[in-house]
Amino acid sequence: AVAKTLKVGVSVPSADHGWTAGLLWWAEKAAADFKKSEKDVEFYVVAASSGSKQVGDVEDLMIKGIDALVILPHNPATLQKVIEEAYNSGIYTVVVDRELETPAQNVFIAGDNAGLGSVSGEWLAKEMNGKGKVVVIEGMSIPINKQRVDAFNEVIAKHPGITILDSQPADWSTQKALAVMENYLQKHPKIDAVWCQDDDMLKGVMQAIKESGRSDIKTVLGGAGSQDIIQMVVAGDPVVRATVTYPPSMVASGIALAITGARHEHLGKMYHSAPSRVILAAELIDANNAAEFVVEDAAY
Amino acid sequence: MSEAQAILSLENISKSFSGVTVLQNISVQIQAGEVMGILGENGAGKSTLLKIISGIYQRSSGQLKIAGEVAEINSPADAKKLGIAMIPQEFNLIASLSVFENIFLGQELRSGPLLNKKAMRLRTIQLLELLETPLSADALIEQLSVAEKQMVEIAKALVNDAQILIMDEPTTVLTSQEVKVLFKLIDKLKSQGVTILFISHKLKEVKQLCDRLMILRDGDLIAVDQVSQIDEQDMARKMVGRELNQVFPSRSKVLDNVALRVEGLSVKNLLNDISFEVRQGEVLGFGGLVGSGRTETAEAIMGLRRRQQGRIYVQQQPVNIRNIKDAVKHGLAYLSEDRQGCGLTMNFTIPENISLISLSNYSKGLINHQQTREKAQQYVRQFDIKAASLDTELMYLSGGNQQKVYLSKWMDTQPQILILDEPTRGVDVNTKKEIYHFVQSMTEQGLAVVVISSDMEELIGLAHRVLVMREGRIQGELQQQDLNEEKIMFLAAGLHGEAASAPSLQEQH
Amino acid sequence: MNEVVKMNPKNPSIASSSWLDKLPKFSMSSWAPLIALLVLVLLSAMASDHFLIPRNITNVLRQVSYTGIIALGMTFVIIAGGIDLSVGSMVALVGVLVIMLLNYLGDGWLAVSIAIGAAMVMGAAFGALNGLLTTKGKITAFVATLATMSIFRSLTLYISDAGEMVSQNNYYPDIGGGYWLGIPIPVWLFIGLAFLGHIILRHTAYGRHVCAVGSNPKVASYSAINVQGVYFLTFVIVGFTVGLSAVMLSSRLNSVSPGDAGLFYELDAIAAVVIGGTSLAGGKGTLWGTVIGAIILGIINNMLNLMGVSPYLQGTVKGLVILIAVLMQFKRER
Amino acid sequence: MNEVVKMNPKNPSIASSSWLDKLPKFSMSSWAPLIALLVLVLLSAMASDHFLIPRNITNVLRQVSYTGIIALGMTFVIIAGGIDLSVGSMVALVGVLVIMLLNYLGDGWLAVSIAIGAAMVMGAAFGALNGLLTTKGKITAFVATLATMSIFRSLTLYISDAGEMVSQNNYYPDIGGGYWLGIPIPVWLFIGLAFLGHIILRHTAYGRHVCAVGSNPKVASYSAINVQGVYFLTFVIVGFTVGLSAVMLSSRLNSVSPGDAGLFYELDAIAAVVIGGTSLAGGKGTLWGTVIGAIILGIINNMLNLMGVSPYLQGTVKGLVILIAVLMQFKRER
Ligand SMILES: Nc1ncnc2c1ncn2[C@@H]1O[C@H](COP(=O)(O)OP(=O)(O)OP(=O)(O)O)[C@@H](O)[C@H]1O
Ligand SMILES: Nc1ncnc2c1ncn2[C@@H]1O[C@H](COP(=O)(O)OP(=O)(O)OP(=O)(O)O)[C@@H](O)[C@H]1O
Ligand SMILES: O[C@@H]1[C@@H](O)[C@H](O)OC[C@H]1O
Ligand SMILES: [Mg+2]
Ligand SMILES: [Mg+2]
Repeated sequence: AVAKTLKVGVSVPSADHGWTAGLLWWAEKAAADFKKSEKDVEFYVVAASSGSKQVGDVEDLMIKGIDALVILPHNPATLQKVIEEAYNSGIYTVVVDRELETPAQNVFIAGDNAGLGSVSGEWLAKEMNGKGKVVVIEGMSIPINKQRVDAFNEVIAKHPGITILDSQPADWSTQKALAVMENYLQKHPKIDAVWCQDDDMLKGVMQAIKESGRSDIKTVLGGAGSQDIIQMVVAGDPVVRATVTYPPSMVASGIALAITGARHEHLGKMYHSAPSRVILAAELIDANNAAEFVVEDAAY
Repeated sequence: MSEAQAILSLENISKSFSGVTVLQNISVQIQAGEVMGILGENGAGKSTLLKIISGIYQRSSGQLKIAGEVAEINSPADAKKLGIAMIPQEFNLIASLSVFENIFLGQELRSGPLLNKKAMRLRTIQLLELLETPLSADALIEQLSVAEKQMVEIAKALVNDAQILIMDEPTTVLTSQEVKVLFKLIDKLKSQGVTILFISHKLKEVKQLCDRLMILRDGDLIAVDQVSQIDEQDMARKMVGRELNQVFPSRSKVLDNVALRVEGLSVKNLLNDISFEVRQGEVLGFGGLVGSGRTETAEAIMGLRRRQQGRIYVQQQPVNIRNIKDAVKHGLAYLSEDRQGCGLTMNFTIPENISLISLSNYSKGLINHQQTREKAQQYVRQFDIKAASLDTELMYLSGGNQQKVYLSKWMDTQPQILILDEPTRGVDVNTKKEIYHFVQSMTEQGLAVVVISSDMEELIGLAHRVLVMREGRIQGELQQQDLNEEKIMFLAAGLHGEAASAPSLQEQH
Repeated sequence: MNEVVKMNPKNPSIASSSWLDKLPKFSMSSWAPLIALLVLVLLSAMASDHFLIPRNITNVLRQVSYTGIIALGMTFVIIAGGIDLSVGSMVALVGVLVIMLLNYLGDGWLAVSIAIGAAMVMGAAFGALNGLLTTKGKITAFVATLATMSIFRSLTLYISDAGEMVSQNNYYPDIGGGYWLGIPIPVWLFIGLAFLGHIILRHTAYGRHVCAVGSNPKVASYSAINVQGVYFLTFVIVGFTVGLSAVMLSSRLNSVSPGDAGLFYELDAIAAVVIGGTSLAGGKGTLWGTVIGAIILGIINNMLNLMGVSPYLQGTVKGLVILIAVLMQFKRER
Repeated sequence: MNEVVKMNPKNPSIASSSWLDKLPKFSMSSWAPLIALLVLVLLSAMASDHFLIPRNITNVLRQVSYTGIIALGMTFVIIAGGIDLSVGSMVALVGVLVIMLLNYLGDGWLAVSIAIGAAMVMGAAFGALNGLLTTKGKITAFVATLATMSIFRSLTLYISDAGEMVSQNNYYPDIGGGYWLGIPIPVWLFIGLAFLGHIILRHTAYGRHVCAVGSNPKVASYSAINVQGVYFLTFVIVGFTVGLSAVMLSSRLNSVSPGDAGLFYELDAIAAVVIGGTSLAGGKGTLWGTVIGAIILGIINNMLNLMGVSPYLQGTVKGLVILIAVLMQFKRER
């Protein structure tokens, strides 16, 4: 029998900020790579500006008769039903990053959000020697943000010498982070460190600090591991000395898992096909290991 | 006459707009079934008074009684409930709706929750028949001529069998034929006991139509007279407050120089082979019925309409007028008949309007505001424009004063050839006289003037020659010595030499 | 704009009563949306084998029904000379409140019915708020609803603590996810409302008044029309349709995500209305045009996905198709 | 709406040339934006000790300058009776192109100057595209720019491959991040452009024509004004301001992120114009009003952060302040 073409649908949120841009970049890169390396695969990559648009995207992909679906849901509850529909109709389903309330997938792959918060908290606490003043810039008001902030706060709470002066959202946007940081700098005459959980926002923060001419801020920690920031760490920036991974390339691994799983192949040297849950570690990137994380051309 | 009999009595009605008094203690009793004329110069407060009665404005003080009962009229809806209908001075029709939809706007006939279009259409056809207006009930308003719109307005006011019918200059845009029909209708309504309040600047009309008249001047009630006891001369004197002599000036001398020549002008579906010339110092009149194409002729000359054929010569030189800018450059000016729709920017001040076309004369890079104001002030004095201040926006001026601003706006382009389309529409006798004298002084200076008018008296009194148009063609030409209403009407109606059957206003009443 | 062009070479003023006059009058420009739709369907059917699959058609129709239903209400607002930018956030707010109510009421059909009723009432009430701001408050509709857009979204986040709201009711999903005679329920509702709206707009005095108010409020008020009342009510109408759309959406998904539900719906709804031939200047428009406009937008999205257009370029294609659809209408006004 | 009321009690005699007449005339409604601003400043100063710190003031001014500059151009478009929804995406597109150009040109001041010139040209060109669609294409501005909004954003993503564009030029950041006499450069530009715009609008024939076209295009065309040309040019103007704003923004961060640069700028710019007292109906407006409108919006954002208002409720407060600012204007028109 001739091997049937494997149709893989990939649905992601549109590139509305750096990380999602990276996501789309990685999805397209993986599609291109696998088209070369694998026989008989086809990819349909779609990006949605909102959760309800994404519901339509998945419906459309199903019309195209996909065999596998790799999806990073805009918001899990909104996508729950349509992912269920896909999964129940026999489509091999990989959910990325944002977990469904009621599992309806073959594989879930994500970064470690709580881990990102706690690794960040621990590193920062160590760098501050357990005392000082921190301001926090949060992401968009979705569960991921809450998991990270909660975990961070929990770690910091163990260090009574550290106070969190302020914690406001900037939606993972450079521009908004810049404005929020400018205001922090006005409001708080002394700040020792900033935690902003996303490297895009970190750029806005750095700009605000630079313009204010203030030198009290000794440490700024972002997150998710954008290429620009990794480069800064490699270059030995005195303030930006680390970041914590939350890689958008998880979607590429999701696609790999979908191909493996849908074809019932073994995963790498494992004795099994794709596992049902893959959590990518929140890794600390600092001067010691930064060079390993550099990817040429990546969008994030 | 006792007060109890009065269908409408006004008691000390005053109105001011933010401190500016425009009506002062107006008291008058109007009897059922009478036709009350209202006279006054532009801005005297006529429209304001009628708007108070019909609920568009609220009085500042005083009270209104309907059939002896104190009436609170706070909106047009209140007025309607009390049996008051109004035909406003400016058009009040919805362009995108059809004739019958406009006539029944706000007073739709229904069957259950749904509209009864059939009944409304039928009623409309009846009304239009009554008005002898050959209009389709389904025609869209935006496709109608000014006069046709006016007939729709009249039909709209008639729908409700109002007790009191208010008409604010209903005849300004009508030709004599339509005016005749309207007057017949007013007579009929009157005989049914309907009370009519009637504003007009045409004194002859008032004389013919009204039982009594009231004269306003600067917001004061000057007189209430029995029409039979007052002649036009007196009316004018009371309005203006002084003697008014010689409405039409003597004609100036026509020079040999042809200022404008039009040859074989055609516009698709509208105009056919229009040719004529005007000399310097000459006033050329254009007569004709509604829709005969006079406005189109002017617009085609000015480059506002695409010409199919035709050549235009200015001062003997052929000119290529592709748009109105070219026309202005060649010294042409065109005062449109539709001053609100085409003429004036209503939220601009007086100087801003006057300098709009001639702005380049006031600006070398930057506008010299002082100069525009001084110039505007000059026109305000010359034409006696009444407004709160130079900086009043045009929407707050009375109709006649708007017209004067419009005329100033074109004069400020220093034209050589002036085309005036219904120049005295809605203008009071005194202003009319001023405009006529102004036209004369322009021709004295060698300007050529084209006057398009539905007011035959105006054509007769002003023009050296009159061209009469009919269905997009020039039907005939009348020299000054041959000018009279009958001859114009014959040509306009396309009836050659049947003088006996000519309709005449005078015969009617 | 510069030149006065007569669109209709017939002499309109003569009472010719030929049978031609009795036909409803359609100019090229009022047929345009329908023609654009047909062309698009044809092209789509040629471009993709999947397009005409019945399931795809019902999918597309369901996808457009959420904004389509709102676009119907929006048509009234726009014809009356207004605009409502708050509809998207209002969907989220009503959606969240409905699910909270549903979870409070517990399981069963009764709870569902009450919730639907409540959604309509809440939508109408929020619409009334916009109506008050624009009439009593005399604030331009654009600004008033820009402000309430921000307010509604923020209240949604506040009430729900930014967390997604999931309904516990087992019957609720049957509303938005259900089918009747093979056609999704939201689609039935869309069609039914379009029909009802058409009757109101064309065949009732209120509809006539909406056109008059949008065309010239001063004239309308001289005609003894309660301008403020008519205008106000259009906002209530669009609020009402928002309420229904919120029910369809939240029941289809059995959840509402406060930050994202209804995002950009205002743009899609307005685009549908305008592609359907209703002028933003107000005064005239049709509901069937809006239905067609909504479907055109839906087909564009669908085809972009079916044809696998690069996600980066989808926006370009979508923009171009909107331009072409509107260019076909040879619109006179700005 | 119902009643035309004259707001300005004055002596009806026109011939009076008292010194009072020589003063520029301000009605309550044209003072309103300024009063709203003063009240807001007062409240802010009372609510937060940090508010009046000079550095905070310059921060706020710089934060508003990006959308403020665009709002100036937008004022022209709106007065002429149009609207431009594409400005946000256009910022991103110009920004990305400028950085690409800059990286192509290499380091140094010359490269920066060329890039700035190119940004102005590109902005004007994209604006001209909108202008063509609305004049030659006769598409309503709202729809035309809704379509180009989508097209510009999509092209931005396509060109940049959705990745953040970072400039290699070492001088570029000095433009948007620099200061002159203690005031940020974008703020100088904002003020300078506002002044220039004011001159054009109030004191040149073109400005007068813009008002006339917006007030009544037919009257304007009968007054020998090239209506299409005037309208077209307003889009070029706003495009030009977008180009400058894109330079200020991208040089400040020395980078542009294609997906989110300029996001929602159209709403902020339009809100600034309208809060500043310019009517969306067209025909009149002022640039100093727009400046005030932009600053009001900036202060709101600033205060919400300084006071630590719950992020969920920020939208509510912002919406309410907009409503209050506009309510103060007692606007007549819709
Ligand atoms: N809404 C308004 N606001 C301010 N002033 C007004 C308003 N309406 C009318 N006026 C002023 O009131 C005065 C009377 O105006 P009105 O329209 O009643 O005059 P009129 O007698 O009807 O004149 P015309 O014969 O020119 O129509 C004028 O000076 C006019 O400028
Ligand atoms: N924009 C238009 N669309 C359709 N028909 C029009 C339009 N403008 C004018 N017409 C028609 O063209 C004909 C000429 O009208 P117009 O009013 O210009 O003539 P006129 O001789 O100037 O008469 P009037 O005495 O009314 O000024 C009329 O039948 C009118 O209905
Ligand atoms: O978009 C988000 C990204 O910005 C953040 O850093 O990680 C989680 C993502 O969902
Ligand atoms: Mg009057
Ligand atoms: Mg005419």
